[in-house]
Formats: sequence, structure tokens, C-alpha cells
Amino acid sequence: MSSEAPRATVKLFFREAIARALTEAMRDDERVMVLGQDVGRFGGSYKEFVGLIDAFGPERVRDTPVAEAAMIGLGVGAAAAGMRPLVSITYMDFLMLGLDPLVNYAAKVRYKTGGQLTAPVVVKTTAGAKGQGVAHSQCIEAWLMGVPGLVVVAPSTPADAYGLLKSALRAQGPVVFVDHKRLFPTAGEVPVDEGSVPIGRAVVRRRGTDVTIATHSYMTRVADEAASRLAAEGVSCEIVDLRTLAPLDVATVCESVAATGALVTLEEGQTACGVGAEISFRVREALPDVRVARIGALPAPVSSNPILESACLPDAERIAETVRRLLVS
Amino acid sequence: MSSEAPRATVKLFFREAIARALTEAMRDDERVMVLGQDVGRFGGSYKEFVGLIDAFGPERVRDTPVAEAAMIGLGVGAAAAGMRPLVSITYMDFLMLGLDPLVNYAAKVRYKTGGQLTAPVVVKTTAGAKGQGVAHSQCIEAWLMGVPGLVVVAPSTPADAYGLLKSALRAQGPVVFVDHKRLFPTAGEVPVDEGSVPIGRAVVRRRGTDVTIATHSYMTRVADEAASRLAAEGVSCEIVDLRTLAPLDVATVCESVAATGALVTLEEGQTACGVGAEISFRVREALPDVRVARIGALPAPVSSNPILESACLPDAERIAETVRRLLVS
Amino acid sequence: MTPIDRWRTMLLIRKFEEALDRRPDRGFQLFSSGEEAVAVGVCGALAGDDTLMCSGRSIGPALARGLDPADVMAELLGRSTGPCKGKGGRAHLAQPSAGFFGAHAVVGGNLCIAAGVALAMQRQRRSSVVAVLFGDGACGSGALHETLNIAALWKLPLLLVCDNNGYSVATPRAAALAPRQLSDLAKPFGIPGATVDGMDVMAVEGAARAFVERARSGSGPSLLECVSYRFATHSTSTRETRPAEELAAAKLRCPIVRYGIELETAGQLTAQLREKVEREVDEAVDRAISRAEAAPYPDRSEVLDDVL
Amino acid sequence: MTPIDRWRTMLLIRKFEEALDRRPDRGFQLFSSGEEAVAVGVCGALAGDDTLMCSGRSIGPALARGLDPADVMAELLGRSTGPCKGKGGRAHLAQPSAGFFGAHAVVGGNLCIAAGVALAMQRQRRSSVVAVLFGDGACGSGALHETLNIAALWKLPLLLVCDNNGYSVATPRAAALAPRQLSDLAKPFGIPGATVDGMDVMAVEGAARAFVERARSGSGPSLLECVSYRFATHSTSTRETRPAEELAAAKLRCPIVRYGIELETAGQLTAQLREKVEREVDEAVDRAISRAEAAPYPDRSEVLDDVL
Ligand SMILES: Cc1ncc(C[n+]2csc(CCOP(=O)(O)OP(=O)(O)O)c2C)c(N)n1
Ligand SMILES: Cc1ncc(C[n+]2csc(CCOP(=O)(O)OP(=O)(O)O)c2C)c(N)n1
Ligand SMILES: [Mg+2]
Ligand SMILES: [Mg+2]
Repeated sequence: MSSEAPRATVKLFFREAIARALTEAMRDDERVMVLGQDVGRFGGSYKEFVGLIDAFGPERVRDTPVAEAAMIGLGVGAAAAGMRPLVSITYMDFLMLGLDPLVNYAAKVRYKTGGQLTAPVVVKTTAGAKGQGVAHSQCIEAWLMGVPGLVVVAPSTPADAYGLLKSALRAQGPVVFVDHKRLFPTAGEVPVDEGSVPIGRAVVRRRGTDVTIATHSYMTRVADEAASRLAAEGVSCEIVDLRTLAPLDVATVCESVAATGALVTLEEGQTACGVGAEISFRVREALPDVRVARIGALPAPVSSNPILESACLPDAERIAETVRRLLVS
Repeated sequence: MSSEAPRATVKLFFREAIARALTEAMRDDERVMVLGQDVGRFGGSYKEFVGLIDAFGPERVRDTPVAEAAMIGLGVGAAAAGMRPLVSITYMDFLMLGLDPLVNYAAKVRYKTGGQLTAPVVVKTTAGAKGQGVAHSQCIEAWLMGVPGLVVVAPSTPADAYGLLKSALRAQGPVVFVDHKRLFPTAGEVPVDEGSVPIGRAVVRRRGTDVTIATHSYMTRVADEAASRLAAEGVSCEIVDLRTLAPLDVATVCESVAATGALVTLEEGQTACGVGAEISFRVREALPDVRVARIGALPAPVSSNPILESACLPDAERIAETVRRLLVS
Repeated sequence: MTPIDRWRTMLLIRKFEEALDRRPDRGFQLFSSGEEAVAVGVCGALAGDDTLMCSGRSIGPALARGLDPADVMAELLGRSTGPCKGKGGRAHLAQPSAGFFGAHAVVGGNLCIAAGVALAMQRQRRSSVVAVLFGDGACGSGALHETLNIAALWKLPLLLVCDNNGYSVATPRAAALAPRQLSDLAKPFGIPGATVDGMDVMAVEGAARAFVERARSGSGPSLLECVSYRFATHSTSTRETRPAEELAAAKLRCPIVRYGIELETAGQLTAQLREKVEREVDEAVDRAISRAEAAPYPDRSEVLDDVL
Repeated sequence: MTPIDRWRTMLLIRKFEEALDRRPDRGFQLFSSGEEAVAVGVCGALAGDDTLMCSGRSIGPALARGLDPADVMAELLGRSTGPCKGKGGRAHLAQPSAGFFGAHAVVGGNLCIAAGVALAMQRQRRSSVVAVLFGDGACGSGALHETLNIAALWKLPLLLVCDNNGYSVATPRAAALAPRQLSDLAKPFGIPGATVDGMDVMAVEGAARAFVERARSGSGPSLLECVSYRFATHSTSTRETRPAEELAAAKLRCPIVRYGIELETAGQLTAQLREKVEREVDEAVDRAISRAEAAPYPDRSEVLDDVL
């Protein structure tokens, strides 16, 4: 952001920010279309597609059967043939069913055809737990970070959801856009003027001096809650919201960690081979001596049982405790 | 191994070690069966099932259609209902097609049923590149390491292939057994006496003093080649063969690294959120000050083009160079 | 199952779900009111050694299979006295020892698992049959094709029951599925299929019985489509978008009312008996609720139990 | 396509593969000798604006679609002058600008991609049709079901061509697939299907032509099964396990010999013309080899190009 006058903003729910980005993209680019379960008249499980079918009709906003493999395959094939489809996979758990066309075709088609084809599809999918149990709660974005050819974004605010989706719908190749069940009903300021947020740039969400918390998606909000608690104890946390997971903006994290001297990575998913493991490695390549800790779900499936769900997932207290321990170490 | 008289051994190819383990397990346990493409009369793409159909008949050694999701689903369901199936997925790339039953059911069924059911299925699959191109070369074992409820083994020698498969076929829950295209034709000594290798224990393959190389599967052999080169230059490498990736035997790696003071992780797959990222994190929890470097494929799909395939994958020279750089750092 | 038991079980499902729905702590639930005849009809055709699987819409199937309502309620309300210790909940209810292999919330994902259970039955030379309930939504999924093909080749003792309630969430079946009849999907594989009125418990049970016997005799799988309707919204957190007239018309075909009238006409359900059964069902539901209420929640410390 | 061109193209595929097979540096290849009539018949029905996709068994399809043999040879031998710069190779050959959208080596994995390409054609209001070749093996995969269903619902301009060569690697079709005829798989979806002799190029082309016109006119997809036989082993590194008599009998049905006799009988292929065409084909193959030999390999430094 430059030093010019602050941009006028409007308050939008996260789900409205998604609908707005799609509305603008579909207005500007005839090639953009939406494929997904209940995305048409129903407007999406989280109402994030409300209004699109009225504006653009059922040819461009298509309800699909429950067939994740074909849904992604169709999107990928159409993308390779010149369209810009967004495919909605309501639960990230079921992205597993469509990994073959995404990973084995879309991510590789540019390479394997020597640049003749590319598949600029956006696969939008919803991660995270909210009382729906073991097969509707997973966060597998770390898997995608290890797939050359894929871009992965995971915004935490309506403004970034809007701006990153705009960028994703203009990207060169496939983008996985990860949102979160608990984010849809959150609200935030979004610039009134049309624009976009560049892929590949993290942002400092909260300034602090004692420790850097690097996180993404819904956990950014949980980190902020922890940071407020810690502030009351005199501990100052800087929060880096990664926003894009592939390519990772290591520079922004390093800049923060260089100043604070300590890094806590935070993700809702599993830590083993997770986002935090990767960030930690990359940061320590530049800053070998910083203190590091990571936080994620405990190594168990996420039950729909509210007690077990909350026991499994990171919360403000676990984050605060981890920071406290790290800072005395 | 104890200090008793050395056990008598016999030289077996890796593929023969697999067939032997299955033969013994099927003889001992009526519940063991094999499901896979071309596993019957044909004997498997790598001849690793040769002889089984003659010994145990087509009811227990079943050719399946090309339907990876159903193959794994059937194995998982049969396992939950009291059988001990081994499902063969010829290429790990196509494990993607069957991740839903493996991850969303098998890995979670014990948890979600409160211990009423468990699914002791073995999914045997072949990772790695050998001239077959972008969709037949991938190593995605790191994904599986982040799935609570899954055990993942990846032997590098015929003896471990035999012994770990024996253990896998007796495990409590689902096990993914990862072998490698380039390992099947390798030979090694296997104990004459029947036995097994415990899950969850790494092993030091080569003793050394200057640096620890932690690796698994075929890369263990490439590491050894690099270590021999480095030995000629006076650099002494210790090689830890992880053998089991989940649960990781961090203690054995740490013991080695505590002595050498330097760790290089080596895998054939992608480094981002990979096996090396995880090992590095875990080792540095115990030993924060060791020097660490990681090696994996370059961030590109693996072409069938021999020049590009070899440029993408780690080789002895890249390993040696990484070690040299690390030791002067 | 006696006629009165059939009616009682359908009523139990209805009242059980209504009671659950009234609880503010019920969490996310999928109800099956309107579809009781499908679960009850299928279970009427199963023997004790057979086993049932279903989708996330699992309350009807679990109760139809004869699970203790108190156990089911405890599980749904997250109590550790549930058969899954409160870990499974609605979408993953299971009690294999009671012939209920369980729910699985992945649409289509239960089909090949069910075929695997049937494979185990076959290999263990048991004469048991596996019945698996799934929605019309699952018929768009490739898992059905893969399962039909292998089940046909291997003659697995499997009854595939499509509870076609006309919608996948808000998408009408016709917008998502090209086949004229969903049971036609079995035909290319040489698998027998049938489509019956899923609001008619006797039609469901009759068709299921023939297919179960067929499977039991070693002749392999079959596909039964039961055309039903769901009276509730897709889930407790889903908004209603179906036309009000359609919903009203469907409610007139209520399987419980309909079967009740049949039994009355046949002189099998007197006003007195009806009152008695209704009272018993109410008591069973009350008991289920109070037993669940009295039961403890799991402790946070149990989060890592039963993983490996 | 003229009759002589049809015969020439089949001969080109055969001789091209034979020449490639003789090279020690050919790497891992899948040959289609015996199956030439399928690719050539289907391509005979396609217009210039249509596009073809196929499985990893891609040499026949690429040459049938009219790619320059020298370009194809360069790609297969890993030269950077190939249309994919030597990165794709056999399993991933592609030249979209020539109407060949390309090969994809995931069995069944090309089906929904092809449907997506057809969706793009439809949305772009082009009158183009997508033809996708796949093996009998792919018919066990759920991807076929999902693709058939959506293609039927959306009336996609898609011709699904199953080249049923009777085997998936070493597994006979009957051991892997329950349907009596693979084209029956289209029926439940209301999609027209046909099964033809895949060793008869005119039968393939005739059936394909009707289905392509249907698709072009907006009437949607169809499924064409071509019953063929593969003369070579599954791949250059696979052992042969099929009965010798079966193989010998199939070779008697060679599509090239057969069509050659038909043309001779019709007076369209004289001895002289035959000799001329054979010589031209030999020259084309020689030229392909020598052009490829003269071309450079990619440099190791190109490993990271074209990733993102
Ligand atoms: C593979 C998969 N995709 C999406 C979902 C989300 N989802 C849950 S229920 C449902 C509708 C299923 O419809 P149907 O099979 O007809 O069953 P019904 O809800 O009507 O009982 C969907 C799409 C899921 N659970 N699994
Ligand atoms: C999803 C998937 N599973 C397994 C394989 C390995 N594979 C390569 S070719 C092949 C046989 C396919 O048979 P078919 O479809 O009949 O084609 P054909 O080889 O006969 O041309 C198999 C199983 C694959 N490529 N993709
Ligand atoms: Mg339904
Ligand atoms: Mg074949």
C-alpha cells in the first residue's frame, strides 16, 4: 500500500467477498465459469455463490453431480482448452477424490507439453473443522505445496479472499484457493474500488517485537486472540499471514523473524510434513539460530464431538502457552 | 541383532523377498489375500507376486480391474470385516485415486468407531522414477506421514522388504508399504529363518563420523554411492535408513546426528513439506544447533526424458556437493 | 418383523429425530423423516448375521437395524456411552456387533467399503449379506460403477440400496443424473435392478427380501432403487429451497401414515393398539434422551485414544 | 481421407513403430500394431477443427491425426525439437495446434479431461468435436461413469472411443469387466453406443462419422467400442503371457492386410501403387529417424522450464 489517501472500503462478509470477486471476473471475462455442487440456484453451501446464476445464467454457473474427480477433470480440461473455470469442492477432504486430474494433469500439463498447453483452473475448496467430524474437517494444503506447478492461496480476510480470487482467476496456471468453514460468516473491510491482491505475498497482520507467528487462513484469527492474551502479559507477538502457501513468501517471514528472533508456526492441519515444517526449514536456511516451535492439530482425526474437536485443534491457549515456553527457552 | 552366531542368509532379489513374505503370511494366515492389477497368473508388474496364485489360488490372489479407488476400498472394507488384504497399487501416482478410502475411512475407522473396528489392510505401492514420465514417477509418501492412523514403511533392502512386509501383514491397522521401481531388481542377503523386522525402527546402514544422511528407499543406495565418493576425499558419512516413515524413529536419527553434528536429509520426492522437512524439524527439537541441509527432487515434474529425469532427481554428485557445502558452512 | 413392529420402528425413527431436533445441543444432524420406509423395509429383509451400512443420513438406518435408541442418542449427543464412545456421531454411527457396520459420510465412499465387507463375508464362507444404503447423489459418483463391476465379477453378497429422495442437498436428481431410472445403472453389468416406491414399506421389504435371498444363495449383487422424499431440510444447517407445493404433496404420502392406514384397514392396528405403541415409542425416546443426558461426555484427554 | 491415404497411414504407424522398436535408445514404449484401424478410422471421421485425445498408447493416434512423423519421432526419442520439447515422450505426446490435444497416461484419467475440452468447445460455440481414445482397461474405472453422466446431462460434443484390445496389461477383459458389451455402458445414460470390428477401418470410420456428426449437431456424446487386438506386448518392458494360438489367430486379422486386400479387390491398390506407397512410407520413417537423430537433446538446465 502506498502513502496516498486511504482507500474507501465497504464491509463485506467473507462469503460476499468471494461472490463479488466472481461477479467482477465473470463480467470482465467470458471465459470464467463456475462448476460445483449446489452452486446455482442454491448459491453454495456457504452462500458464497449467491447471485451468480441470476447474473450469468445456468450455462456459466453449473450445478454438478457429486463427482469430484470429474468436476475437477472437466474444469482442468476446459481450462487447457481456453476457458477459466472455477471448480468448487465443498469440503477439502473430498479434494482427495479429484487429486488425479489436479496433480497428474493440471499441475503437469504445461511441463509435459513443453509449454503448448496450460490449465488455468481455480479449484476453490473449504478446509477446517466445524462440528462435522472426521471426513469433513481436514486441512491438506501442505500436500499441495509439494506439487510443482500448483499455486496455493489461503486468505484469512474478506479483502484478501476478494483480491486473491481476482488474481487466481487471471493466473497462468492452476490455483487452489483454500477457504475455511469458520471464515465465511466473518466480516471485514474490502476496498470499494476494484482491484486484486498479488499471489505470493505474505502480510504482517499485527506488529510485535518478541515472537513471529506465521500462519494462514482461519488460524490467523486464533493467533490474534492469543496475541491479545499475551499482550496483557507483556509479550508482543507479530503475526504474519502467509496468504499464499505456494509459492511461499519466505522473505516476509524472515524479515519478521530477523527482528523478533523467534518463530512459531501455526496451522490447523497436521504438523507432520506440514506447512510449519516447511516454513521452519526455509527460515532457518536464512536464520539458523532463531528459536522455533510449531503448532497444529494433535495427531488424531477430528471428531464431530465438540469436546474432542476442540481438544484436537489449536486454540488461543495452546498458542499462548507455546509462545511462553519458547520465549523462556 | 544380538551377539549370537550370525544368522544364515540367502541371496534374494527385492521382488523375491516380497513374494517370500507373502507366501509365508498366506500360509500362516488364511485371512491374508492379495488384490491388484495383474497380480495373478502374470505375477505382478515387477514379478513380485510370482508363484502366489499357484500356491494359494485365484480366490486369494485376485486380479482386479483398473479401479484404484475400489481396489483400496474393497481391501479396507474386507480388512474392517476381519480379513488381512494386501492391495497392490502398481504406481504410487495412482494411490491418489484411492486416497479417499485409505485416508477418509481406513485411517479413521478405529477412531470414529471408538475402537470397535480397525482396518488392517496393507497397501503396497511403488514409488519413484524410471523413465516412465510425469504421471508414473512420483513419491508422495510425505502426504501419508501427516495422516494420523496410517503406518508407512519404505524399505531399501530385500531383508527389510521381507521383514517389514511380514510385520505389516500382522499390524493392528492400515499400513502403506512403499517400494521402488529401481529396487525390485536389486539383490541382498535375507535370513534363511523366518522372522520379521519391527515397524518403527530406523537402522544405521553405514557408519561414519562427519555427517548423517537420513534417507529411505532407493535413495539409501544413492546415498551410499555418494558416501563412497566422499570417503575417497576423507569425508566420513553415516547413513541412517529410516525404513519406517510413520511413526518416525527420530531417536535413531538423533543419536547419529548427536555424534556427527550435521544432518543431510535425502529423499527422491519433493522437498516442500517433505520427509526431510519433518526429520529436520524433529531432530532440531532435540539438537537445535546442528547444521542441516536437505536434498530432494528439483521442483519440477519428472519427465521420461532421460536427461531431464536425471537432472531432476538427486544423484550421488548432488549429495556429495551438498555434504561438502554443509561441512564448510 | 411383525407388521406392528414395522410401524413402530418407523414411528420411533420419526419421534426420535423430532426429539433430537428440539435439543439446542444437537449439533449438525441429517434427518430422514419421510424416508423411514426405506431403512425399515430393507432391515426387515435382513437376518441377524447380515450387516447394514449407510451414508451420513444414518439415524433411520441405525434404529431400523435395531440398535438401542438410548445408545444411538448417546452417540448423537456426543456422550462417551455411545457405541463409538461419542467419537463417531451422526455421520459415523456404527455398532458392528449389532449388525450395523456403520455410517460413512463420504457420498459414494461407502460403496466399495461395503463391497469389501461383502468380500470378507464371502471369503469367510459365511452366508451373510451386506446391505448398503446410499442416496441418489451417490449415483453420480464413479465409485458406484467400480463397485457394481467388481461386485458382479466376484458375485459378492451385496445389496445396493439407493434411497432416491430426489435431491442431493438442493440439486434435483434430474439436474445431476442422466439415467431415467437409477436402477438401470445395474443393467450393463448383468446385475438385477428394481425401482420401487420408497414410501411403501412393504414394497421395499418385498423387493429387498428377494435380492437378499439371491445374494445369500451365491448369485451375487443387486441394485434396489427406492423412490422416497425427505421431509426435513438436507441438514439442520441447510436452508430449504424446494417448492412448498412439492413438499406438501410429498407429506401426503407419509410412509408412516400410509402403512398405519393399511394396517387399520386390515384390522391389525386398532385405535387402542395405536395409542399403546405411540406411548411405548414416546417412552423409548424419553428414556433415550434421559439416558443420554445422564451420561458423561468424553474427556479432552481421550483425544488421542484409538488412533492407531 | 482417400482409401489409399487410409491404408498409407496404417502402414506408416506399423513401420514407424517397428523402426522405433529397433532402436536401443527408444526407452519405454507402448506400441499399437494391430490397432491401427481404430486410430485411423476415428481420425478419418474428424474435421480439422476437431481434436483428438488418447491414452499412453499414443503413437498410432498421433500419426493418424496427421502429425509429422519426424516431429513425433523426435518427441519419442527425447529430442528438444519434438512438439513437447522432448519432455512429454510417448505417454504425453501432444500437438494441440494440429488437432491432437494429446496423450495422457493415467488409465481413465483422460476421460473427464476430454469432457472438459468438449465443454470448452461448447462454451466457445465452436462446432468442434472431441474424440477420446481409451482402452478396455479404462472401462473399469469410475471416471467413465462420471464422464458419461455429465456428458449426457450437458450434451457435450464428445465421442468416447474404447479401443478394446482384449487386455489390460495381462488381464483379459473378461476377468476385469462384467459387461457383455462395453458399449452397453452408455445405455443407462441414454447415450447411443455401438460396437464394431476394430480391425476393419471402414467399420470404425463409418460408425465414428455418424457419432461425430451427431455431436457436431448438438445432440451430445456417444460411445463407440472397437474390438481390436494388440500384436505387440503391452509395453516394450512387459513379458508376453497371451496364448500363442490366440496371438497367431489375431495376426491373421491384421487390419492393414485386410484393408489392402479390400482395396486390391476393388482395383484401388495395384501392385505398383502398393510398392510406391510402401517406399514413400519407408522414406517418411527414415526421414523421421534421421531428423530425430540430428536433433539435440534438451539441456539439463531446462529441467525447471515450463513448470509454472
Ligand atoms: C464425496 C462427497 N462430496 C460431497 C459431500 C457433501 N454432501 C454431503 S451429503 C450430500 C448430498 C448427498 O445426496 P444424496 O446422496 O442424494 O443423499 P441425501 O442427502 O439425499 O440423503 C453432499 C453433496 C460428501 N459428503 N461427500
Ligand atoms: C490409473 C492407472 N492405473 C494403472 C495404470 C498402469 N497401466 C498402464 S497401461 C495399463 C493397461 C490399460 O489397459 P487398457 O486401458 O485396455 O489399454 P491398453 O494398454 O490395452 O491399450 C495399466 C493398468 C495406469 N496407467 N493408470
Ligand atoms: Mg438424495
Ligand atoms: Mg486394452
